[in-house]
Parts: sequence; structure tokens; C-alpha cells
Amino acid sequence: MRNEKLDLVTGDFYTQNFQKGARENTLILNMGPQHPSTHGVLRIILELDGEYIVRAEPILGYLHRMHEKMAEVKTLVQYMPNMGRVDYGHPLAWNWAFAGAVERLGGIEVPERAEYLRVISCELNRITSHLLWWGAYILDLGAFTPIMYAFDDRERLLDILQIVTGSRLTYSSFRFGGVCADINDKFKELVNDFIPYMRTRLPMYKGLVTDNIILRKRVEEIGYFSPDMIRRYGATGPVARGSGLAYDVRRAEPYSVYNRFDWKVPVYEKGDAMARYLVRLDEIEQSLNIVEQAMASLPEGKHIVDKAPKYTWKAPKGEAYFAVEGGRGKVGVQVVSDGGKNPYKIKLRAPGFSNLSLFAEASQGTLLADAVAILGSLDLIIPEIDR
Amino acid sequence: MNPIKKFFQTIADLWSLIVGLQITGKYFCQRQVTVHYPRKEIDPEINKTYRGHIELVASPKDPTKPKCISCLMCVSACPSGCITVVKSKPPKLSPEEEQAIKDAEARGEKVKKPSAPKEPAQWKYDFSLCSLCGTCIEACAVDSIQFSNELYVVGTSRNDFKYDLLARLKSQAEKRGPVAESKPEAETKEA
Amino acid sequence: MIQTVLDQLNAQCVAKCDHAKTGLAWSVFLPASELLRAVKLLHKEEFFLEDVTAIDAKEGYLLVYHFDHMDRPGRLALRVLVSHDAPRVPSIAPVFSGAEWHERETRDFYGIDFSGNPNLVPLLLPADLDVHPLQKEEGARAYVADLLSPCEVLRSEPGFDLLTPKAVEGDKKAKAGDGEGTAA
Amino acid sequence: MNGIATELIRIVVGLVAVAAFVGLNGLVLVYAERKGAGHFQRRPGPFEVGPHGVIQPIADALKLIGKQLFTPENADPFLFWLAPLLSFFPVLLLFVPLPFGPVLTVWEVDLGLLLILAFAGINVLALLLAGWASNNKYGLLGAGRAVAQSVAYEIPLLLTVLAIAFQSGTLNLSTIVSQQGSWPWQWNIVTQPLAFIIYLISALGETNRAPFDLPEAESELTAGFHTEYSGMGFGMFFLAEYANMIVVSGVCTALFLGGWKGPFVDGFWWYLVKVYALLGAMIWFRWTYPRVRFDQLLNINWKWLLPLATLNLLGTAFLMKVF
Repeated sequence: MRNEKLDLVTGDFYTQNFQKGARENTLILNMGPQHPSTHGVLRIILELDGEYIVRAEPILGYLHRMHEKMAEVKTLVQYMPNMGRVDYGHPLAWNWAFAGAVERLGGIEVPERAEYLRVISCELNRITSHLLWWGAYILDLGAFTPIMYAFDDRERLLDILQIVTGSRLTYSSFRFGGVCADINDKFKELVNDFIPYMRTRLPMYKGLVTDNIILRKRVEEIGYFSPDMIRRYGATGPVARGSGLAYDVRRAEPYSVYNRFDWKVPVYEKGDAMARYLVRLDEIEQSLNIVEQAMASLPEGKHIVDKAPKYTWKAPKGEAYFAVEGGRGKVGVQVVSDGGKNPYKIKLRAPGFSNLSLFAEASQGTLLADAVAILGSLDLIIPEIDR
Repeated sequence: MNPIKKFFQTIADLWSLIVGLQITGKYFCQRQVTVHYPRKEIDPEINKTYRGHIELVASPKDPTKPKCISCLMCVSACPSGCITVVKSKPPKLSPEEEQAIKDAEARGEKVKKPSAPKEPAQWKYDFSLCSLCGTCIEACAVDSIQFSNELYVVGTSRNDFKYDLLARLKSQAEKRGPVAESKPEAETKEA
Repeated sequence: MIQTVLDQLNAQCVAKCDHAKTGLAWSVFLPASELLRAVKLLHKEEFFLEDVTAIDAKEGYLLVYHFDHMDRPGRLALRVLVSHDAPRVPSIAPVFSGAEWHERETRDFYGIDFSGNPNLVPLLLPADLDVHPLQKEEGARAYVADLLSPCEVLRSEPGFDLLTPKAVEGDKKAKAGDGEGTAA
Repeated sequence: MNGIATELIRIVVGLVAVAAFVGLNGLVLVYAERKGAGHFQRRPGPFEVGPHGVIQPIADALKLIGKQLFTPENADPFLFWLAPLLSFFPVLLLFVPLPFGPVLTVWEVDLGLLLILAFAGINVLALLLAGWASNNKYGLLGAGRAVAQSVAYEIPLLLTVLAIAFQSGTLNLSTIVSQQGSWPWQWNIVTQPLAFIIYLISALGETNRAPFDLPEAESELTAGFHTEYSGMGFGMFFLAEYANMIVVSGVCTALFLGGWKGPFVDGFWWYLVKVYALLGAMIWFRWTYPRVRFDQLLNINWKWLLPLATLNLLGTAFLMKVF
């Protein structure tokens, strides 16, 4: 009985498919879908030689919800809440990409104040996204405390974002032609308190984690991505900027009012996990700068156009693509409409999807612990990858 | 790197470990930031714009009745199908009245049948399906729906999240008591 | 430069698009056989792959490859039409490694066969699922011309009529013949 | 005859007391660790069970005891259940020569230090068995790490202990303590500061505590060697880990910090205070640092600790010879 069981061909379709290419005397290890450092439900099949990785293959689909099919059975307005669920880290970027694509298609003008509100809330959301990543990444590397400090700061931001969006995680507060609500005095007060507070926290992060020799040894010179590799895989966001490619959609394809503010695109040349780490920490600082300037120059006006599309609104025929810079990279939404009630097709371009596809190549020959460090440095949000 | 530099680098690296201990040690001595929930709650000012589950807005005349005209716009607008509204039926006529109408019709007169009252008979809402998007609120023709501020919603079964919003409105009105006359109006303004 | 790349392509149609209206800078229609050569040129010009998807239109599956450049703005959409009966295109994964996953995803959703993909197994959908959820039913399909926003056609092969509105049958031949002006 | 009987009774009573001490300490340390972790992270830690959560460790223990003991499919049941026992019971013997107070020692052994170092080695075997027997790939990787790590870190540990032994001329812990004075500047830490630091680092490595908790590295190996253990199987490893922490802290106190001697009034309370201060430092380290990588862990040992410990030992020997 026993031996029979041991002799059985084990593993599901993917494991068997992976095993075909395995070398002799290696260990096939299933990391995930339930594993502490795969952030939910990513599964990676590893071929190990000792603790060295010979080959790796990420298996996706454990959180697949077929958002693109859902789009075809809903009207455009009804599809908006889905955008809050694609990526729980930076949902406002998805809100914006979708709203922007539809506005482009329907030729809807967005009031200036709404653009500012979008910038403010989206940048605050970017900070929450990076804080979540920061805490979780350090947790992956074995330190338990920083995530709590990050969440302390993140909670303050969630309070702030709750005022303007009404929810704490899966925001769907953008509307075609504006945002769903204007800000109030409490919001202004909290944001103005938060910006100097966060600036005092960043040196603490640096002292506790960034400068720590144990952490530096864990992430420096680990997971090198060359610029060509970035282009071949289409990686964007902090992953690309960590490899010396100064590509930020907010600069390269300026949308909204970003070019009115003074901010820098942080770029690090080294291409290792530390570079990606530093890019994200610098981005928190830049986002604070943007929010500060936007709050100072917030124009009066409406937060949404007068005749915002109702749920029965039909988009004109045509196709539009809109890309924004999300916390993980380029978030793109392509809307194709045949003039009917529901969109003909919606394509969601998830940055994490392209970023994760790098992993198989980058992890070859590294240690198991390094694989965790590389995986974390990609800033994965699985629902966004699986859609 | 020359050995002296390397030596100082090592010292600096080791010092970074002390810095880390200093930071956690400092926070160890400081006050905690956790809000002990059942005993304490966060600043209610922040929760004013919180979008909890939806609720009906009372009509200015009768705080126990909603403004709703049961046009079913919200039902068709809802992307997740969590709203069920049943229209009121026209009042039942007594046989004599019916007979009278029939007679009048037979005479060729134009009779105005008593129409159904423009108010819902039932207003059911399944919070477990709702994605809190607000499409129904934007679709509502008479501003009869709004987000409640219910932050602390718990339940032990799916059925706990199926609300009868008409009953909720009624109980709210009763709770407020006789002084409630002005309150619903204030709320509608807000909405 | 992008212009030199476009000149070298044996494209069926090259159209310049208004970025403010469509989000695209260029829209290029290619025959499937030209695809690999085109992406090699783009790789040489340091373009990166944004995504691969398909649109299920009446004429067939219109595969869309979005490329963008990190230093110069200008999104480029390569479009390849494959028939519903034998949906098969060469894989671009040998050039753009990231395309492997995008192609697998497109295969899951539309059932398109990417020959040459190193690992063409289901990516997002279960391995034993035989349904391609984004395929449309025959009646629900629309013409390509009705789906794409109008772009300024710079050059197009004679006989290329994808962008000509199908509603007015009479105009079809005349427009395709001169191959100029705005289509769709 | 009478002498042997009293010795035997003393040992039996002592072992029972040690077992009680270990169990009680497990509870206290669980509470201290969780509460400490909480406060380092600016949260209250356990708070709801009893006032300030003091009954939480008892609830935890009850939960562990009440859980089903589960043997995974294709595991070797004998070895699988031998491992936690082998991990826990030898630890009790480690307490035998520890000098808690002037007379408060289970059994004053002349080769006390040797006894501790010898029995501490058994723990590695338990971890290896646990990882091997549970037929789990993560367990196996964890076991492999545990062996490499423990074997490596035992050497500098031994060398630093030897340095003290050279200095005091004995392996008897009680004698080593009584040679030290009451005031901090009369302790061995003053003459052997390097040995103290190396000992502390090696002790962290030896007890698999963060930042050297690689055999159970959660984010890499889920739970390492004890991935497959449930209920008290896991509880045994858990208790053994805490008991080991007490032992290394206890030895450290006796060797470097003057044992039960302290300012004003000598006594076992000084011993406990010092042991708990060391345990507190261990908890502090755990909640501050990230985990090192496996090759780095071994590098630290072979390239830094071992040469330094050897140098320290040679230096001590030289100075002892000269003066």
C-alpha cells in the first residue's frame, strides 16, 4: 500500500509539466499557493539543487476572477467598482486608468478641481501601497516589527482616504468626469498634519531598516535585472526605475495635472533588489511633495462634471487606451466599444503581471532565501496579476 | 577598499545594529497606538463620510416612510444585484366599487382606476453582495438612498446581512421619537 | 527612430493616431508572417512590450500587441488578424520573453494558438477547462471598422479593407482603392 | 550508603523542581515574548484573557494540549514522535549543574560545563529527526539548516567557554561563580568582553533565535523542521526552545555576569534578574532584526566568530601563562 502510494505520479498538471524538464538529483518544491512569502495565492514551482534554485516557474490563476469577462456583461458605470478590486494596494490608479480611458473615448472633460483631487488621493494611495509593500517585504526578510510601524502610518492615511473615498481598502471613488465626493476641512487638516509627520518617519525607516547591515546584505546585489531584460519582459514602475530606466508614465505620457508640480523621478542604476527598495522609499517622499503642492494650489470649482454619465450611458464607438503610473508600474486600460450598452472589450494591463514574469529568469542560480527577497522586491499584488 | 576603510565600514555596519535597537527600544517605552476597540473608538469626525451599507432616506413629511417612489432605477443600476424592491399594489377595491367601475366603463365613461401608491411595499437589500459603489445612489431619481455610517457591522451568518430597509427606517424613526421631525430633513440635505 | 521602423515594415496598413483621443500614437496592421520580423525591429529600437490581447471581431480575432518606448513617448499597436477557423500566429516570446505569459493568457481567453511559444499551457484558467470565455457568439461580433477609433491612414496595401465601414456596402471598394483619408 | 541516598533524593527533587521551573518559565516567557513583541510594535500584545492578558499563556498551553496529534501520511511515526521528546527531555539535564544560588544547585558537578555542552548537542539530533521523519520537503530543508547551523555555532561557543575555564582553572560552574566578586567590575565580563559578545551571538545561533532562526525561517520554509507538528508535538519543540534559551542565558550569567552574586545581597534573585535581562535582550533582538541568509550565517561563524574566539582563547592562555 505504502510503496504503491510513494510510486504514484504525484503532483497536478503543472507539477508534472514542470517535472518533465527536471534534471537528475534535484528537488521539486512547491512554494505556495499557501506560503507565507507569496503574499496570498501565488504558487511557484522550484527545482532545487540543495538550496540553490535551478529553475522556477510561477503558476498563476488561484485568484483569477475574469474581470475582462465581467466587463462585457456590465455597463461602463457598473464596471467601475471592479476597478477597486483589481489591485487592493493601489486601487485608485486602476480607477484612474479606467475612468481616463472612458473619458478619452467619450470625450468627457474633467474639471480642474477634480483633477487635483485625483492627484491628491492617488498619490496618498501610492504612499499606502508603498508602505504596505515596505512592511511586507521586511516581513519576508524576517523582521516582524517594521510592518507594524508601516501599518501605523498607513492607518493614518487610510483615515484620510476614507474621508474622500468613503472606504478603506477597495476604493472606487472616481467617476467619469470627476470624483464622487469633494474634500472637507477635516481632510485638509489631516493631510497637512500627515505630510510633516511622514517626513519625520522616513528617517526612522532608514535607521531601523534601510541602514541595517543584515538587511543590506540580504538585498544588495540580489536579483539583478538588466535594462534589456526589463524591456523584454515589459517590466515598469519601480522595477524599471531600479534598473536605471527613468520611465514614469506621469512624465513620459503626462496625464492630468502632474506636469504642474515639481517632483523628481527617482532612479537607481544598480538594478538589484536594494535599488528597487530605494526607489520606492524615495517615491514616498516625492508623493508627499506632490500632495503638498497640490493641496496648496487646489483650485475652486466642481468635483465632477454636471452631466456625469449615468449607468445607462453608452460610450461612442471606438477604442481608447489610458495608462497611469500605479504603485507597481504602468497600469493600462484599453476600452473597446461598439456603441452598445456594455463595452465590447476591456483589456486590463497589470504591471505586476509583467514584473512577475521576470522572476523565472532572475531567480535562476540564486538561493531559496534570495528568491524570497527577489519575489518581495517585485511588489506583487496577486489579485492584480490574476485579475 | 583599503583595510582601514574596511575596518571603519565594519564598525559603521555594526553600529547600524545598535541604531535599530535604539529605535525599537524607544518605541517600547512609548505609548501604544492601538485603539482598544470595544472600550475606545476612533475619532467620529473621520467616520462622517464613511460609506457603510446603504439605507433609505425618510420623506420629509413622514419619517417612517421613505422618499422612494419605487421606480426600480436602483435595482437595474446595481452591478451586483443586491437590491430587491417590490412595488405597492393598487388598493383592493370592494366588490361594489369594482362593479361601479365596470358599469361606468360599460357606459363608455373614462374611469380613473385607483392607481398604486408610489411607494415600495418591500425594500430588501443584501449587504453581503453589495460592493458599496454608490451607483444606486447616483441613479436614484428622488435621492431616497444614502450611505449609512454603520462602521461596526458583524454577523454570524449570511442572513444577518440581508436587511429590510423599510423596517430599519421605521425603527430608526421610532428610536428618534417625537423630536425626530426635523432630523430627516437635515439628513436629506446632507445626502 | 519609429519612422524608420515603420518604413521597414511590410505592413498592410500604417495609421497615425491622435494620442489625446485614443492613447495610441501608431496603429499598424500586419500579416501574421511579418510579425516576428516586426517585433525584432522593435526590440532593436528598444521598445518594450506592454501587453498582448485580442479583439474578437467579425472578420476574425484581431490580435493587438501594444509596444511603448521608455525614452520617447509613442505607443504602438501592432494588429494581426487571424481567422476564427484556424487561429494561429507565430509566438513573439523568442524576442520579447515577457510575451510568453501574455500569449498564454490570450490563448486561455480566445483559444488562439501561438506556435513557437515555449510553454503554451493554461496560465490563468484551470488546466482542464476547455472554454475560452472571451470568444463572442457569432451574432454579438462587430466589424473591426466599428471598433477602432478613426486614425489617419498613412499608407495601406491595396485590397486592405478592415478599416472601411461595412454598413455602407457601396463605398467599400472605392475607399479601399484609394487607401487614403480617415477610415472607420 | 546514607550519602548516596541523600544525593539521589537531591537529584530527583532537583529534577522535579527543574521540570516545574521549565514549565513555569515557558509560560512566563511566552507571555513576556508576546507582550514584549507587542510593545516593541506599539500594540498591547495579548490583552483580553485576564487582566492585561496574563492568563493568555495558560490558554495557549491548553489549546496546544487539546489539539489532535497528527502524523502526516508516509511519515515514520516512531522517529516522528521521538523527535519532540528527544528535543525536550535532555534539556532538563542541562539544568542540573546550573548554580541558581550559593547552595541552590541540583548537583554540583565538577565537569558541569562539559555536561551542558555535551547534552546541548542532542538537540540537533532531535531537529534532524523531526525534519527527516515528517516526510516534508520544507522540514528536510529546515533540518539540513539546523544541523549545519548548530554544528557550526557550537565551536565558537565552546572556545569562549574554554577561555573562561582557562581563566578560572575549573569546569565547575559554582566555583567559577564563587571566584567572581559581587560588583560588576569584578565579573568575568570585564576581563573577557570579546568572549562575552561571541558567546552571546553563538548562543543566539545555537538556540535558533532570530536573527539566526533559519531552521524555522517562516518566510522561506513555512515553519522548517516543525512544519508538520501539531499540538504538543509542536509544544515540546516550543518548550525546548525556551528552556534552551534559559540554559544559555544561565550559563552566560554564571560565566560572565557573576552568577548569583550581586551588589549588596548575594542570592538566587540576582541570578534570575540577570538571566531574565539576557532573555529580554534576546526578545529585543528578535523583534528588531531581519533574518540573515544561510550562507551569511555560516560566513559570520567561520570567518568572524571562530577566528576571533580562537584568538581570544590563545590570548587568554598566553596571559594566564605569563601572569
